[in-house]
Amino acid sequence: MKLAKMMKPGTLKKLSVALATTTALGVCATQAAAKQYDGVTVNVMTFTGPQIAEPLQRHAPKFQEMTGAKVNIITVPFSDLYTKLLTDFVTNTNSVDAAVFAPQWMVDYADPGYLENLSSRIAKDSALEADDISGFFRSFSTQYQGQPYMITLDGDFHMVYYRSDVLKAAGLEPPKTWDEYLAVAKAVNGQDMNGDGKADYGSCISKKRNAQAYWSIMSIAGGYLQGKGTSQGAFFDTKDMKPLVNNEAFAAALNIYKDTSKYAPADEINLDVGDTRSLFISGRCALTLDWGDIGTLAIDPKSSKVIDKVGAIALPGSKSVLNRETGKLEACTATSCPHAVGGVNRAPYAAFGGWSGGINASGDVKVKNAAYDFFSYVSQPAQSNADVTKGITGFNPYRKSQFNSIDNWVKAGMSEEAAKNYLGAIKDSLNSPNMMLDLRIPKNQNYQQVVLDTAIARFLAGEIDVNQTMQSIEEGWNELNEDLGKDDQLKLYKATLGQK
Amino acid sequence: MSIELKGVRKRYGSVEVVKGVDITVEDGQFLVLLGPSGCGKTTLLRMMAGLETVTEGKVYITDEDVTDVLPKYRDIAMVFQSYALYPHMTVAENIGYPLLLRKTEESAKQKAIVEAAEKVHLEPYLDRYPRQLSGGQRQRVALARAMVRRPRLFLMDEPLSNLDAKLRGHMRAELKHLQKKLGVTTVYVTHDQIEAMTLADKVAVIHNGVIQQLDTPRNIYNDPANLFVAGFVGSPQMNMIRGVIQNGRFSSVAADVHCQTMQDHSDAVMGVRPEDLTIITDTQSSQIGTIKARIYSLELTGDETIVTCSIEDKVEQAQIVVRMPPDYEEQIDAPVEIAITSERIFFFDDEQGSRLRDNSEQALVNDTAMSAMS
Amino acid sequence: MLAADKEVQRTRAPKRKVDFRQWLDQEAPKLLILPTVLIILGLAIYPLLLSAYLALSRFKLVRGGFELKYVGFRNFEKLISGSQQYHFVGTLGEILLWEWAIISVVISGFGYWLWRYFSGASKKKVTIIGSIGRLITVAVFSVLTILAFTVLNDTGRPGSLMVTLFYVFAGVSIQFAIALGLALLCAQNIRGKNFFRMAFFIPIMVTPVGIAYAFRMMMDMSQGPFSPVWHLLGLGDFAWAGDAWLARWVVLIGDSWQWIPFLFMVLLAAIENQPKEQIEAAQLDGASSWRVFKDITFPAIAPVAATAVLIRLIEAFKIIDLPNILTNGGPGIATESMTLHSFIAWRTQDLGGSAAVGYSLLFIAVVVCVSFFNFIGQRTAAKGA
Amino acid sequence: MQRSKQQPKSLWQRMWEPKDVQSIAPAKKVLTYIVLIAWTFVVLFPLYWLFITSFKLPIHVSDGPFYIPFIDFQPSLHAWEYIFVDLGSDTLRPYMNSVIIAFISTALAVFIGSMSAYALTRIEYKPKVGSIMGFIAILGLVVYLTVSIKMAWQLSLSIGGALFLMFIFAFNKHFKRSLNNNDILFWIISQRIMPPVVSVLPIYIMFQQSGLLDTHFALIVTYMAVNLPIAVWLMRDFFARIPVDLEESAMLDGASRMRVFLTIFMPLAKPGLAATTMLILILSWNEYLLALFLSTADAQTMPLMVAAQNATRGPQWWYMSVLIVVMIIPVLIAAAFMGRLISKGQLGGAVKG
Repeated sequence: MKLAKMMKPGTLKKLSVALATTTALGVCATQAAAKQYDGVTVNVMTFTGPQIAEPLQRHAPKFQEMTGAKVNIITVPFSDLYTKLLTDFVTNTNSVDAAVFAPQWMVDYADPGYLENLSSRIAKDSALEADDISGFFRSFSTQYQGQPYMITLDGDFHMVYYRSDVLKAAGLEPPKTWDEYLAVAKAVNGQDMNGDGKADYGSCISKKRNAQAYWSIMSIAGGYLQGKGTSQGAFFDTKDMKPLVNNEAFAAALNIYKDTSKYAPADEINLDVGDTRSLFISGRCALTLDWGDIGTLAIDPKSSKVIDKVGAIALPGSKSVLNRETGKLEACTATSCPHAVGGVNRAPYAAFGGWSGGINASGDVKVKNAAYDFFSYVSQPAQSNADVTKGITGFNPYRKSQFNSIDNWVKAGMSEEAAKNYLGAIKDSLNSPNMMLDLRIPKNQNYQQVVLDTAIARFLAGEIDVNQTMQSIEEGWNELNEDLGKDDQLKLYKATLGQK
Repeated sequence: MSIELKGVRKRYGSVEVVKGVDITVEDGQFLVLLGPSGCGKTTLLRMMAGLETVTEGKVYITDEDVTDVLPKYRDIAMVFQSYALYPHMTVAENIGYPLLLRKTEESAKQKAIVEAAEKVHLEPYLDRYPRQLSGGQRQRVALARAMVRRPRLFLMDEPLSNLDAKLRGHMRAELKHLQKKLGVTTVYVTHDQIEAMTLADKVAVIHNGVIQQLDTPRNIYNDPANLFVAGFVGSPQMNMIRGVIQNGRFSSVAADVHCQTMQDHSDAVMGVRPEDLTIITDTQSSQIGTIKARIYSLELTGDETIVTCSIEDKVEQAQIVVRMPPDYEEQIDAPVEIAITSERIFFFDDEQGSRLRDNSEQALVNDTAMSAMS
Repeated sequence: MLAADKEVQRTRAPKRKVDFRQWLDQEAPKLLILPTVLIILGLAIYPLLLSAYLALSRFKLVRGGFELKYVGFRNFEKLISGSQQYHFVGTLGEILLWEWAIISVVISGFGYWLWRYFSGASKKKVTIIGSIGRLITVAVFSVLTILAFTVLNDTGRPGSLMVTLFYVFAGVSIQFAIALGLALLCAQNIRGKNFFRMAFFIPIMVTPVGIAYAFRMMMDMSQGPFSPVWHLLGLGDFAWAGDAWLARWVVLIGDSWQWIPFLFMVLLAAIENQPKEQIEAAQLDGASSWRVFKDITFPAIAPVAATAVLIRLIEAFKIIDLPNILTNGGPGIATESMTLHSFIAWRTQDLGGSAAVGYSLLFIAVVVCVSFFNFIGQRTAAKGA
Repeated sequence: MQRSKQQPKSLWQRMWEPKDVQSIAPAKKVLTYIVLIAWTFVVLFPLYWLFITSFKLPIHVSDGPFYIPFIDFQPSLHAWEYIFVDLGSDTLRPYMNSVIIAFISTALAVFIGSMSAYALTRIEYKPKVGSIMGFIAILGLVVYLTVSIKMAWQLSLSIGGALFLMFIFAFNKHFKRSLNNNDILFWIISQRIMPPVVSVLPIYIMFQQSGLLDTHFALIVTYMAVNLPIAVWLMRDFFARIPVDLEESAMLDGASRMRVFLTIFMPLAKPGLAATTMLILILSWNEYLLALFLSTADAQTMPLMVAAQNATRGPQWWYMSVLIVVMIIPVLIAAAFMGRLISKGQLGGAVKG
């Protein structure tokens, strides 16, 4: 039923003619291969939905109809997905033929050779319209050491969302710097924003430990740490792999991060990203820091109370930036922040990189081909352009065509203005020359999810102060560098930034 | 201290287990409640202790109405059938527990413990735990615990029933001695009529929640009030033969007995104790009456031979038991004639179980009852 | 009669020829226990040894697979004195003078206990195993005492070790106290006894993951069922999750909710099993209900209680679902138990570190449980038998 | 001895003292009921809340709290529909898995555990310290060979087995010290102390090597192993209370040990069996960590389903509640069934130290 609704011809008609023809071609191409996959079963693992798993489950029967390949979607809890996959690969169990996971993890899977290199398949696949996929996803997020190992299904970017109605009523502009963010949060905190008579909050940021909170601190720190463009990197000094976490810039970010709690729900420290999302769409927060999901969730009439009241902007920045020689924070200049706009240095954080599909290298060729064709099918504009407008899919836009076709979004329930605003924020982030890249070196989980996350959690809980926090992160990262070989890590780190 | 029950009844739902009991136990007296299991005797005792509520009637201890008084205020000591020793306490701690509760001074307590232990010969075992003691020793601990605080009243619920026969005999003597020495009013429950006979100043025979007879052991034995008492007291049991009283003779299929003073009665039961019977040879004869029987079995107990004979009764095959000298011998199934050697014959109504008496006997009974009381 | 007996013998005689059956019967002692021994060897001892190896190595992914590098006790060093010290042991604070005084009293208490044993004052036979056991017990408990004072004062912070011990000791004592209280109330002669008994047993049937989520709902100060109460008390905007001790207590409440039923059922059964006459004897002797409980009932149920507590202790050391779901171990690392610590390390492929935490937990749990079993469980059992 | 007459009781006394031994003091009775009813609330309220949450729309949760269906909020079956219609077989499969795995592993654990418990109460074992040490050393060697030298596990295992047999025959005579039944018992129960995190990876590798990962078999065997100690421990106490005469008379009648165990001990220990079964059933029914690793799709169990409802969109309280509520049902039924077998006081007897 859902499928039928999704494939409504009306949706297709709205697409550009060019798109329509390529889609048709794509379907034909896969249909031609139908006989090839009869009797093939592909086990695809992802985390328990409905997000991500829902569109996969929905597309699977249609795909089987076209190609004969049966696709089983296996779901495990999000927090266990990484280990589950790794154990499966490492022990040669190979019960998983393909998986949809965070591209950041790819490093740990691709480096030992568990993932299939997809370059030749992508090259031959015209239906995927790889060129339509935004460059960041195509040539950074899904690649490891210059080779593509994954297919993007979802675009993810950290952005700041604000309640346009609340800010307008208060006569405030969306924040451009983190100081302004605090000021806005402070100004509107305590107002009733959803008409239930209860005081609501200025800012809601997910800060729960062992969840996805560790991205937030880097989103804040980005503007302070990285001024000279994407290739400068924000995690380590590319000279000597010195962690950039024990300096005035990081201290400033930590303080901002902690200060946002003043205008937040008291139990913010125990809110994970799901909690802050439901708070925001039930109209209880004026500002939040999140991925693209809020844009589509906010237009879901079943749960949202803030339809058409949400605005999005690329991450705020800072007017001063770190001098890596001295460790001091210095006001932006043309040399230190060449990309600053209006004196504000922004470093939009490509956190997470969007859910993408990767294929187990040790599988049967037929299975691998089928898995590839399935991911390609889901990612093709015909499918994905509709999926990204629905909150339940968890898919956020990642194709150029998706950013350009406002119609599609209006159809899904966004006002034209809101759609422009939302897509604009994503585009701004994507197109920023000072975009901040995610950490993509081996064991990045340990750097971020263990060392960084634990230290930040302890900092927020008041267990340790700013200096202790920075020291603890620096020590932890240095220890990991030593363990894994500092030079190797540096080489890989520079490679991910495009430095030689 | 005396204890008195007035019209006491106990009902559990619709079942009445004690049906209006009046008992008075005088100061220093040893009363035994005797009856088969389930007759209500334990319930009666527990009502005295306050461990059961009284449905109807009153309980007095030295003229004080204690019907609604909690057990802990009654100042009563009780010895349970299972002894109810505290397994985690040593013998000394067990004995001393009632004193501990009374916050007796430590030295006085120790003295009292030793004294109580001496009385029951337990001094060497004071540091042991109950599980390290034999049955008799445990029983004595329970006794010592009851005695140690000098209660107004001792209640004992079949305290000897878990002991072997030899020990039971020994403890019986000890108990009687102690009770007399301490002079504490005692109520004792048992189903063993030998215990009742040997220990009691007075015995209350209870059946179906009703006192059948309350009297001295001697009177209970020699002058049972009804068929139940007659049958329950005495070992071996009293022999019962069903028959008819007519014209001063009691006759049955096998028996023929003189009873001049008795009035005619068509459904009578004659009771005669085994010691009042003897097996006679053809040449002997009885003044009172004879019974024809066959030998069923012979049991030599040492000082006598218990002879069980089968007889034809009015209704069915019955057995009667005769006590004979130890040298008596006879073949099984041999026909014999049994003579009644004593005037101590009792007649009961077969249906009601009530005693059939003639007028003169009635007067005699009253006389002896009076003399026993005084 | 005798003839018939012979018949039976004769019919049985041919049975002896079935050798297999006879062999089976002869070997029954071994065969009866063999499955258990094999299963435990295969699924407990073998994994344990393999994990021991893991605890002493570093797991690393390499091209084409993984590599285990032997690193000696580095994983343990890291936990006890290295970069994970704050996480496992805790942040060490300064011990004040009066705290030293308490510590020395406690430790001299342990010393006295040892002295009594070795000097023969406790009337126990001195054996090698007994001595070693007691020395280990005293050493572990002394270290834990000092540690408790070090990390639980204002300047220090407990790590997963002390948090686990808090869950175990505070949790088990609270659960025992409540369960005992409820069991005593339920053992009374009251109406509706069976209803209460059934209702009180239900929580143990709920899956721990579910309990954790249910308590997240319960403890939601703004949308939870009790939010009007919190608002009324002026606590509407208050967050337990932000306060380390409150968060720990919330975890403890959830754990207690689940496990009180187990202790309740066991204790209730024990109380009802107790001979009534002992209580009546004490009542006649004039004991108040408190005295009856203290002197008679409690000693009588002590052996059962000790075993139930031991089972509970064993399970309590493994607490993971509640802190994991309620707080993810937060705020900071405040609610992280050792099992969760191990699990989190495991999740990020720090297999060596994870195994090291697991082994430390195993060691402490064994010392605590064995000490409890030998020095408390045995004593109550001996007295109560 | 002089004793005062009974004093008239004050109101305070009358409140705190029972009228007679069969009743409870009025004040105490009131307090008892207050406490019991309060605790009933503590116990049942979270369950009630789960139950009504399963009928709530997301909006009812985020706008909450709402307490009473139809009055506070209009209940909706959307969550039940999602779980049972939309997910359909995806719910049913883990549900059936849970039922199969929990019940079979419980039955096996109780049976095998009872067997050993019977043996430990009635037969005296004297394992030699030497052979145990030898065995552990050889097991260690096997682990070393497999992990460090990367020898095939089959090969290293057979080397170990051969060495052990040689050892047993050659050296066993020289070791005098032996252990007793209590040592064995404590060894068995100590296996329960081990946190599952420590052993899950080796177990995973074991099943992976044998190709049994993500099968019912793997989970059944593992649950059986972790619960076996409890079964042995509890059942031993039940058996210890069965008089020895019973089996001796049966053995004189010519019954084999196994027969005695099956026809005399098991039926006599029915209440104990029921109590033990109940406890183990609850433990395996609710197990999460081991299931997480040993199952992928085919053998996934319900606790995983519940945990999985915490998605990136926030915990899906309504779905979760449905799952938790339906998860209690089989255990409740089992409890009601077992409850009839567990006569008063048996569970208490079960754990007598």
